[in-house]
This record gives sequence, structure tokens and C-alpha cells, in this order.
Amino acid sequence: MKKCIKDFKVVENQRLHPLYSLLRLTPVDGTKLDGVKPGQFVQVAIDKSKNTYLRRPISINNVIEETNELWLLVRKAGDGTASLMETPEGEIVNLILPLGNEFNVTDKNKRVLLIGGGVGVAPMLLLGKKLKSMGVTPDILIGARSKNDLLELDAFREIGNLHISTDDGSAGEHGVVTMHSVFMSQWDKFYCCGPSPMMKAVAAKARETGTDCEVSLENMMACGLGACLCCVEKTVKGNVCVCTEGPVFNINDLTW
Amino acid sequence: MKKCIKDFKVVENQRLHPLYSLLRLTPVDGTKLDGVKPGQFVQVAIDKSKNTYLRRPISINNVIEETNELWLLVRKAGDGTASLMETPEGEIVNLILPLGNEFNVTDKNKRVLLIGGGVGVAPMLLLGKKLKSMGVTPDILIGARSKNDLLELDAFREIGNLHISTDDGSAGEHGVVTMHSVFMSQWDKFYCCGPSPMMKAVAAKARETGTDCEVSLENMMACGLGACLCCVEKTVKGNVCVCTEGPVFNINDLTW
Amino acid sequence: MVNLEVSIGNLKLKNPVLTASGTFGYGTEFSDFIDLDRLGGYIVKGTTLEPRQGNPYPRMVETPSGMLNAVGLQNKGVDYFIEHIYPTLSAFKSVPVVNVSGAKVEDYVRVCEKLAAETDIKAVEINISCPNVKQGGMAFGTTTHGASQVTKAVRAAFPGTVIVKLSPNVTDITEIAKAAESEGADAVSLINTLMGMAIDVEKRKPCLSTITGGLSGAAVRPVAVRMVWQTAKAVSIPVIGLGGIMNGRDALEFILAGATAIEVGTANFIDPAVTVKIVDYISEYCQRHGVADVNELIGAINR
Amino acid sequence: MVNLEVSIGNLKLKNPVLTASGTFGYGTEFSDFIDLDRLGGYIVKGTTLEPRQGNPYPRMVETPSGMLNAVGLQNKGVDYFIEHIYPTLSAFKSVPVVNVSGAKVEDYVRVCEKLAAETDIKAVEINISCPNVKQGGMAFGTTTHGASQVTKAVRAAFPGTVIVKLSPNVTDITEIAKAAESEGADAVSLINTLMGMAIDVEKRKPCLSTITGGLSGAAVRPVAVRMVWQTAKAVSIPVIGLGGIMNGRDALEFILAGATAIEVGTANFIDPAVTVKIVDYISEYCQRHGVADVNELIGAINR
Repeated sequence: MKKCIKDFKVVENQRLHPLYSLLRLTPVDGTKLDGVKPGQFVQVAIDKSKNTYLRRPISINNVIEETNELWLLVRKAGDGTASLMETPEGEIVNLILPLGNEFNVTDKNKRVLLIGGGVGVAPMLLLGKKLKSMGVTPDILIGARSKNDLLELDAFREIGNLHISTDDGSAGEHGVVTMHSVFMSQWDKFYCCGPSPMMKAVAAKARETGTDCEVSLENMMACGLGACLCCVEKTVKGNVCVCTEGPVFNINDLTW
Repeated sequence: MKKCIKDFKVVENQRLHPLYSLLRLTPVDGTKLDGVKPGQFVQVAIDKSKNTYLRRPISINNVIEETNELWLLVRKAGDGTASLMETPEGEIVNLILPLGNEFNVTDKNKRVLLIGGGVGVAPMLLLGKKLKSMGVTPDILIGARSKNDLLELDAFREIGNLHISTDDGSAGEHGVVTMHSVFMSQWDKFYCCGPSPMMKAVAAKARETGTDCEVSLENMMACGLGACLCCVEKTVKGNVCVCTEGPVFNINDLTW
Repeated sequence: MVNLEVSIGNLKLKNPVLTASGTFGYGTEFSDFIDLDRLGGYIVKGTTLEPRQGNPYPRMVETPSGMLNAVGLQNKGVDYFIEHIYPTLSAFKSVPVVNVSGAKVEDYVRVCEKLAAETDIKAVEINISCPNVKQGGMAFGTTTHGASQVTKAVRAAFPGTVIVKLSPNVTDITEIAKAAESEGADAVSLINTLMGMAIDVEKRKPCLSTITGGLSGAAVRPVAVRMVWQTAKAVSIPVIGLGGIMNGRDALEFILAGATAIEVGTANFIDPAVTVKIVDYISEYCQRHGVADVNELIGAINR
Repeated sequence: MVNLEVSIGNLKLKNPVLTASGTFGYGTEFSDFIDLDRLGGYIVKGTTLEPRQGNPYPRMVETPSGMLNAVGLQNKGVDYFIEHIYPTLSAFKSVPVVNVSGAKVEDYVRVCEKLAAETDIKAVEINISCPNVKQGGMAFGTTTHGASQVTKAVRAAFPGTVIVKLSPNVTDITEIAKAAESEGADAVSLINTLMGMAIDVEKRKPCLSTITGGLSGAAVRPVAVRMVWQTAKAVSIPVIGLGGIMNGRDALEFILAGATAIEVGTANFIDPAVTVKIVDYISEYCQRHGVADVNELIGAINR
């Protein structure tokens, strides 16, 4: 679909966790949600929070062609996202979408590892679906603080081989993601989204093993359109907008 | 009840008119709503309107001892009141109450006329109930643009003799309230609340007939507590706060 | 147990939370909602030599996250204050500070002399920054000369703590602050309101009877924090920070920017109990951050 | 049919709606959402003599009804603009205005000379008010001398319409405006951002890499309207109003205060289609109020 401003209806608001809601949205005017790419995000207008002025960027978790649904996994970070999480079913939310670049995928890479932490798992679902549709069955490594912080596991199991690591060992392997045994095997490509320390650790692992690696950044942004120049990331090409040149970057282009 | 800040639950939100909702509220902590006086108002916190910063003063329409309910008749004036009108049943609204002075009532006055226009009818209901409880059956004159703009008629019929005038003649007598035939009779006292031109016309009528007259003013206010000094009315005693020295004034104290 | 006591000149405050002049009446208006004794102090409304009726209605208009006001120093004058209000204040343990406004330097002096002679008010806040009356002192507050003049005269007339309240409607507030400091001010408080204006486009009329008014509320907070930060670096006397403080987090923003104490203003209109919540939040924050003395937080930002 | 055309110097705008520099990229970023040709004009992002990387991240923080930014004039420089951007602008009918920033007077001059020599850009907006770079010109914008210097030099270097963009961080903006007018500016635009600051109290760090930044958004509107009203009375050249315009009503507030045209800034971030909605609202408002020519509304408030 062409970049646009569009009203979406909340089909379902699933509270997955005290801090997370899964919003299932569909365009009010029925526009087909085609051509939305893994890694892209939306800018959501927050109408009912006194303390929120700007839109909030939320990465696209999933697109269901059959029901023309767009899924947003929303994590309570502040008043804006808190208010978005409370949006009742049937209400309208206004989105600007689709925004940003995409993860680069190819069926040449057979041994692909998707690594997601926290709300960073969101884009990995759509990416995994895409890979699977291309005949590549990805491995997915999800890191979380604890067992209860793991989200959308069933959806991930459907698209690939699921690996889990938790800080407290309550599920999967004990420790941070980069300590997981899955890294003993050889990989053609890492795709990663999560907290900055985690992405940096994965980037280090990629360099050490000579694995190609793309990460999705979450810099704070105002417009999401490349106009405000607020969300810049320092790259080998200088400061670039995460909202337009990103959010997906190959670690070779980054300065960390 | 003592002046306080208190959470109320919306028991019922009745949309009486495209521009009016009747909110029936009850204190969450069950505090008895006793001693609330006709003419007093509340300051309502508006939590879900981006364009509203201050509370909104709303006059008390009714108090039901049996169910411990406080009624607010809310008119859509701007974003703040619009958002208040949309408050779903079961939600919590925070009030500061009871605020302001009261209408002066005495069973000495037997021929009493209550005059309300627009949202100005609100305080007249509680006032009429009070008078009735004192053995005085008031006459009530309600003015509106048209038949469909008349509110709470049944409630008013219960407490006194109802008279109506509409600008377009679609109900009651044709014309503005002060043209109504009810003014042919002799009255001991007028109580009036409504748009400023109406109150001024009633005040003129009162002076011309030598009738005692109290009006309830609606000056814009910030705090409602006598601290900000924004809602002042010029009186014979100088500028005074409508929120504390009012909202009820005897026309003899006003400069109009 | 966290120490919340701070000092402004010789004035000891049990905690850094004060109320802003003109937003808290004489304090008594709020005693239904809070225990006034829990505040560090409260600054009573702007007092002038003669009684003032203030400006005509309308005096207020809501703006995005703020409000414009044009009250114009309505008050009953210093004599009325001394005779009728001052006696009632003795009922409270919190420190009362009298905000003083004037049209001429002598007005400030006379009011301060009367307070010094007839009360034991320990501190005055000198308002050289009211944007709403022709001689509201903003003339004094926008030049170093004017600020020096008033401060010097008041310093001579009042033995207690002298706080000079500064206007943000200037190119460089640190110059004005330094002028006040050099003439013996014990502290500066900032910011007073930003001069603003709103128009009713349907009526094609200004929303205020005075056309322009003073902007306050959360909207101005970033400007206030910046000016407090600049001023705290420029002077060695305590800075009292105000401007859009709505909660405890906001109050800490000012303290970390360099404020020794803070004043809560417009927020009192929205939540009359907000001040005591702020006191509690500051103490809870100190515990959470392992800070034994709130004074350690003053200006304590690391880049 | 309502006439919406207004004139800024020799520059004719089909309607009073422009976009503020740094909030609308080069215009093309918004062509997915609106028909650029419907705007009176658009002011492309701040252009300097040399390419600039701008300030480090973080550059932005949300504030009550506004935001602070510290972009610091990131741009690829005037040569890049002329070679790569300028050609693409010819695709649009709306008037492009180039916002010019510099550290030294010569920088402004060189950029304007290049634009005059190598493009037929009809107007420049001279930014003497960027608060986010040491030599962002705010030094020029806060004194009459600085404003005169830059305006005089640019006036000599650029034959087209010269708009001088003023800083609100001054005691008396009308003095700066008069200085620009006396040196031949065709118009002044105001306000640029108010200098502000925000602190992350949990991290005890400033929210911006530069500590202070520029406040924009609805929060500053009352200050902007006031300054536009003051300035429009003080100068005889057109005033272009900006500062927190979120919708058509806000735009009319500025026009009624005395603005001949308006710039929409931060609102573009929240609703990329807001500018055309504002054009429609102004025309609808004129019809509703029986105004045949929008020029009749400029400064048309009655007390």
C-alpha cells in the first residue's frame, strides 16, 4: 500500500501481559493491506492522553491478508503508549503507514536466526512469516526477563524453530540471549531487534563469527517522515534518519 | 458535606439532547451527599481531552438522598465539556465540591418564580425541590430556543407549576421568557439562571415590578476556590469572586 | 530518614515546597484540602501599598497545557493584610512569605517597612515581573538598572529574607539575577509568567480585557527549567524555581536544574492537594535514589 | 469566491499558508499526503554554506503540548541544495522559500549570492534565531546591531524577497524587527523556538545532547500571538506569524493579530495533511464571516 494517513478500527485488544497489549486493527475504509514489509512501522495518533502531543511509532507485528488485519504489539512505555493500550475494541485509531525501510531477505540464506528481546519481538513475527513463505524456515531466539514475559510464542512456533532464553532461567536457557547455545551453530544471517545492549551484544557476536547482521533501531522520533531530523543515528555515512533510512540497518553501516 | 476532592462513579450517562448529557454520579467511597445547597457547583477534572487543562465548573442539578446520587447537567460548550459528556457509565470522575454560595430561600415568600434558560435550568431543579420541601410550591418558567431544547420537564413538573416559552413558539408561549404571561401576576421573588441577556432582562423586570431577584452567574473560572481571582464580577462592593461570593447574587449587589 | 530542610538566606524551610503568589490565596483557601503545616512555606498573594481592584473581567483564558491570566494584582493592600490576614496566619507552622508589588520604588519600600515594623514576617518576595499592570514592576524586572534600584531600596527597608521574583520576558535573565544579587537579594525566584495573548477568532476580540496576559502552567515548564539552570550557574545565592510544576517529578526537574526550593502555582487550581503530594514524592524519590539530604540534588545533573 | 492571495514584498502567495523551515523537509517528504501546489508556499529546511551533521542524538523530547528539539541545522549545504534539491522543486507550483543560516555574516551572504546566481529562488528566510548551534545566528537575533548587520549584508546580496526570522528569546522583539526593517528586510517572520530544557529525573541527565533546545508546538502559541501583535503594530512591512499553529482557527488567530501569512511547523509532524486543511478552513471562515478578501482580516481585531 502507498504511504498514507488512515483510520483503523480496533478489532480486538488483547492484554497479553501487564505491560503489553496486542491491538488487531483493520482499515475503516477497507483498503487492502498489501505490500507492507517486515521491519516497517506505523505512527499512531494518541487522542486521549493529556500528556501526549506527538504520535507514537510502533513497529508492525503482523499483517493478516485473509482478515485484512494489522497487528501492533504495544508496550507501556509512558502515558502515550499506556493510553493506546487501553483503546477499547471498536474505537478508531489514526495511523500513518507504512513507514521505514525493511529487513533484507533472500532465499540464498538458509540458516537464518531471528533474535528478539522485549517489545523487539514484534517485527520478528512478520519477518519470520515472510521468510517461511520464501521457503526458508528461520530459527527464532526470544529473550526475556522471565517466563511470564514471553509473548506470542505460539505464533512464533508456527513460523520456525523457537529458542528461548530468560535472565532468571524460568524458561529456556538461563542468561542473556548471546549466551544461548544456538550461537554454537553456524548462521548465514542474524536479524535482531531489542534493547540496545542486546543488539550491541548480538552485533559483536556477528562480527566475531563473521555473520551478516541486520538490526532494527528504535530512536525517539517526532514525525517519522524524515522531516524533523530528530531520530538520527550516527552511521558510517554520517547522521541519518532512523525513520526513513531505517529502522533496519546492517551493522556494517553503524558505528557500534 | 465538607468541601473536598472526591472520586465519583458514573452511575448513568443519559444523552438528553445532542448538546446535553445528564450525568448521575455517586461517591466511590460512599460518603453521604448531605448538606449540598441549591446554587452550588462542582469543579470536574477532565482527564481525556488533550485540549483541556483546567477543571470545568458545573452547577449541581440535583441530589438524590435515597440513592446518594449527584446529578450534573452537562452542556457541550467546548472540548472539555464534550469529553465529559462522553464519559462512559462505570468510569470515575474526580470532583471538588460543594463550591459556592446558595440561593436564599424562605417560606415567607409564597409566590416564587424560578426562571431557567438553556443549561441554566440545572440549578433550578435542586432549588425547586428545596422550596417544595419547605412547603412553597414554586412556579417554574423555562425558556428555550425550541420544543426539542426543553430538558427535564417531568422532573420540574413534580416540584411546581411549569411554564414554558420558546423563541420559535413550538412549545409554550412564543418569545423570550420575559414576554411570558406569567409575569402579569405578582411575585415575591425571582430566581434566575441562564444566558446573560436573559438574566439581565429578568433583572430589569424585577426592578420594574419591585420584585426581589437572585441570579446565578457563570463567569469563566480557573480554580473555583477564590484563589485565582479570575472569575470576578463587578459588584457594588467592587470585584468579587463568583466562585466564592457567588455564583448566586442578589441583583441589588450587581452593577447591571 | 531523608533531610528535606533547605535554607533561603536566613530562612529555614522544612522542605523545598512553596506555593506561588496569586495561586494560593492566603493559604486558608486550601486548608479544606491539605494540612498547610506540611508545606515548606507559602507565598501569599501580591500585596501593594494601596488596595487594588485589578483588571476588568475577562481575566483568564485556557491555552494548550496552560492558561493566560490578567488579574492585575487585585488585593486589599498592605494595611488590610497586616490587620486582618496576618493574625490568621499565626495558626500555621509553615513559613508565610509576602509577595510585594509596586508601581514606584517607594511603594515597595513602604510596604516592606510596614511589614518589618508591624509583623514578624520573615521573608518577602519582591515582584518585579508582573506583566499585567502598567506599573506592575515588569519595567523594573526587564533591566538590570531597574532590578538593582528596587533590590537596593528593599534591602535597606527589610531586615528579613529578600527574594526577588524575576521576569522571563528578557533576553538574558542571568544579568537581571546578578543585578539583584549584587544589591543584596538573598535569593531570586523564577519564572514569573511569560507575556502572551489569545484571540477569540469568532468574535474577533482578544480573550482578555487587557489584550495581553501572563502565561503559566505546564506549557512554560521547559522555558522555566532552562532559565533556572542558567541562573543557578550565574549566581551564588539560592534560586527558587517555578513555572509549570504539576507534580513531584516536575519539582525534581527544577531542583536538579539548580533550584534550592520550588513554588507550585497553576497546579493548585487543578489539584488543590498537589503540594503535599509533591512533598511526599520528593522524599520518596530521595529514598529510592539513596539520597540522604535533598540538598545533594540541587543542580546535580551529570551530562 | 474569496480572495486568499497575499503579498510578501514582491512575492505573491496564492494563500497565506506556508510551512516552517525544518518541519517540512524539502516538501517532497509530504507529497504522499497533500498536493503541495495547494500551499501558498513552503520554506525548505535551514541551508548553510557548508554541509552540517547537526547535533548528536538525542535531539528531541516531548513536552506539555510541545516539543524541544536540538537538531542543529543538519543539512547538506547550499551547493548540494542547488545541484540536487532545487531541480526537483520545479515540479511544484507553490513558491519555495529557502531558509538560510550562518555563523558569520559572510556565510549568509555567500549562500544568498549562490542562490541568486544559480537559481531563480524568489525569496529567502534569514534565520538569525536558531538556538541550537553556537553560531546559529541567535547571537545576531538577540541584538538590534546583529540583526541590522545581517539584514544589510543579505539585502545587498539577494535581489529577491528577504524575510528575517526573529528569535522570541528577547526583551523586546519589536526593536529587532524595526532594525531588520530599517536595513531593508521585506518582511519578518516570528517566532522561532523559545529556548528550553528538560531533565530526565530518573537518569539525572538532560534529555537533549545539547542540554538546551528549542521549544515549539501549541504550548508556545500564546507567546507567538502576542509577539506577532506587538510587531505588526511596530513595523510597516508584512509580518509572517508562526508558533504552535495546529489548525485553521490557530492560523486565523495569527492573521487577526496582524500576520499577513502564517507558517505551520510542528503540526506537520502530527498531521502531515494539516496545511491544506488550514487553507480550506481559512477560506470557509472568510465565507462564514462575509469576508471577500483575507487581507481584510490582517490585524482586524476590535477590542
